Amino acid sequence: MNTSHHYSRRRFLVLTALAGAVAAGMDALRAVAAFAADAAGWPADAFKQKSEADAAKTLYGKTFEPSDKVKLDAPEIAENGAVVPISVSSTLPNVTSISIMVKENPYVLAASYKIPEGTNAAVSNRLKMAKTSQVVAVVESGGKLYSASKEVKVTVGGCGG
Amino acid sequence: MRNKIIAALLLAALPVGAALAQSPQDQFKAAYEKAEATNKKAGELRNQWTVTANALKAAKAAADAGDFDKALKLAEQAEALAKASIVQTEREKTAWKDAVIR
Amino acid sequence: MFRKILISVACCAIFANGALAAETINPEQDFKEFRQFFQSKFPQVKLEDFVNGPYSVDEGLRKQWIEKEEFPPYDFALEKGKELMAKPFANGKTIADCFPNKGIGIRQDYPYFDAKEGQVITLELAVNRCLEQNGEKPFSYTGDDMASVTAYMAFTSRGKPFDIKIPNDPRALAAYEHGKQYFYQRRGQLNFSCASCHVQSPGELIRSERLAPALGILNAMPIYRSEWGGMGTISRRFTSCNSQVRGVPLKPQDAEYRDVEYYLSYMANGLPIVGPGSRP
Amino acid sequence: MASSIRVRATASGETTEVQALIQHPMDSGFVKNSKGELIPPHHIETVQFETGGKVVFTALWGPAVSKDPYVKFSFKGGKKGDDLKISWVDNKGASDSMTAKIQ
Repeated sequence: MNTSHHYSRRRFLVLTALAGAVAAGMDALRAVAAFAADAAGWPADAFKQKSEADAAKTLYGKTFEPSDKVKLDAPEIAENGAVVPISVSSTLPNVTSISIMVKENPYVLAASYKIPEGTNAAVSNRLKMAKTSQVVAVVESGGKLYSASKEVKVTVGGCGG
Repeated sequence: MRNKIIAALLLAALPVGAALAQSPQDQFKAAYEKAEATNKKAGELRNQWTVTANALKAAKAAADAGDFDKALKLAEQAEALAKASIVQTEREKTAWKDAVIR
Repeated sequence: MFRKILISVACCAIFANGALAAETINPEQDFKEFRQFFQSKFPQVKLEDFVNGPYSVDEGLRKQWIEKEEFPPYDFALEKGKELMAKPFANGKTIADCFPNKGIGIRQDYPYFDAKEGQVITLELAVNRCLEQNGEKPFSYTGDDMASVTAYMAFTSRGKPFDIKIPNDPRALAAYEHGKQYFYQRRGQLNFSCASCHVQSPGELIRSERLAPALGILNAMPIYRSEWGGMGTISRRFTSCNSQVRGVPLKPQDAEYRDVEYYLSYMANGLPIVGPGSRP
Repeated sequence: MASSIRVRATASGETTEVQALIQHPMDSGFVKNSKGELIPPHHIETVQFETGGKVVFTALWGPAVSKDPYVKFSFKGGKKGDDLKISWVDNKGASDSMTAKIQ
């Protein structure tokens, strides 16, 4: 329903960004194009996947393996599925991205964060969980994917009635 | 002996006969009005139950759909609920004291 | 024990019910017993921690709460409340003008018994009276504006202990007693009283929710509830509690609700205001 | 109108810690309204944090991020008084941005 609207808006953004960049020279082109890619770069397909493996493949083009260097902090029992505090951090080097997936949600990918150089590999956020589920944190480090998971019990669901 | 049996049969048939005299629609209407009045009384006592109103609404919907058997049952249910809420109110006029922390 | 003997003596000596009723309206005695009850039920909980409701009795919940408090979801309500309090009415006055100290740091004094009117005045009632007296439209008692204004008032009163006074006025005592009665009376199809959940079963789970102890339960109001996905006033809390036990709620700020607030707030005297709070 | 964004950015030593809270319904598309109709999805898709002309953090959010979303991260560098710009775009094309000072 709103897709056409937001896509056209995105295209407009990209176009203006490019137009501005051409005027401002090559350095600016790279910077502004990157910005435009970010704003338009919401990975719609990844957010539609129903399994962690598919979401990782769509988002990163590869698979992940468990690592004790990925730390996932989530409650044993969520006080309410509508607001589940979840933190992910990692001691792995060169972390470029952190994603959080909730296995039992209608779409597994909940959030993904881009970690540029100089930003620490740690993020906290609050997510919705439809029911008790495995939560999987995926960290991209040195071009490879590592994961940690934990079960969070949800007694009051976050999807309402 | 035989007379007695006949009398018993007659007696047993009586309520059925009385019910037959009333159309299902009238029966529903009477039950619904009774339920509404009882729930109103519960309201005056400031202790209505949400389920009573729900049952009344469902009864009306069933009647509107022409299902008077169902409507009657629901109206009777509503009255029972309204009555129970009144009983609760009366009981709690004093029963609450037993629950107080001491 | 001593008190039971007193009552039985009273029963035997005086037959009139009125005398017995007069004997039982004893807020100070209630206060002591109420506090003692919760402290012996939860010996591990510090007295001033009861105001944190379910978080005072559940370690797992507490951790999530501390995490939420890092940037609490009621933050937007505080900002909005502050704005609403300073926003001029058509006549140039503001909500702040209606209150002592411009409404800052006064939460702990509400509700109070108004001797002139002979009734309990809550903070929510006072806010709407202020609006109406100045020709403004009152807020919905269960809506966001009321929650925001009372949230800001509570926030500026944090740490101040509840200071609810019951004057030696038979009408004030009657209001207190009505509130207590309402609190303990079972209602709704589920046949629950406020006390069934918050006195008999705090710390236990009902419909998967950890119940808050009645002691200090209003100190954190208004609250952002995850279940509501938004803010709720005391009015919202009372009416929704009634609906949850399948009872038809009274009108918000009905005299009986104000009496309940009077009773519960008095029970929390001395415990700090911590509102606005966040709850599951 | 008050901003939809609340930010706390604190520099201590080498790192700056950033916490942000954004007012947004984050409708998942799976919840029904009181009439029993599905509320269409309405959620933030991207949030970007920039300081010193550099993007320091980008959030890509789906409908499973909680209402009035919260995020916390930290980065090396940044000092008291620096500007931190936060901007978000949602799936309906709405957006907001604000600039906060690092404390």
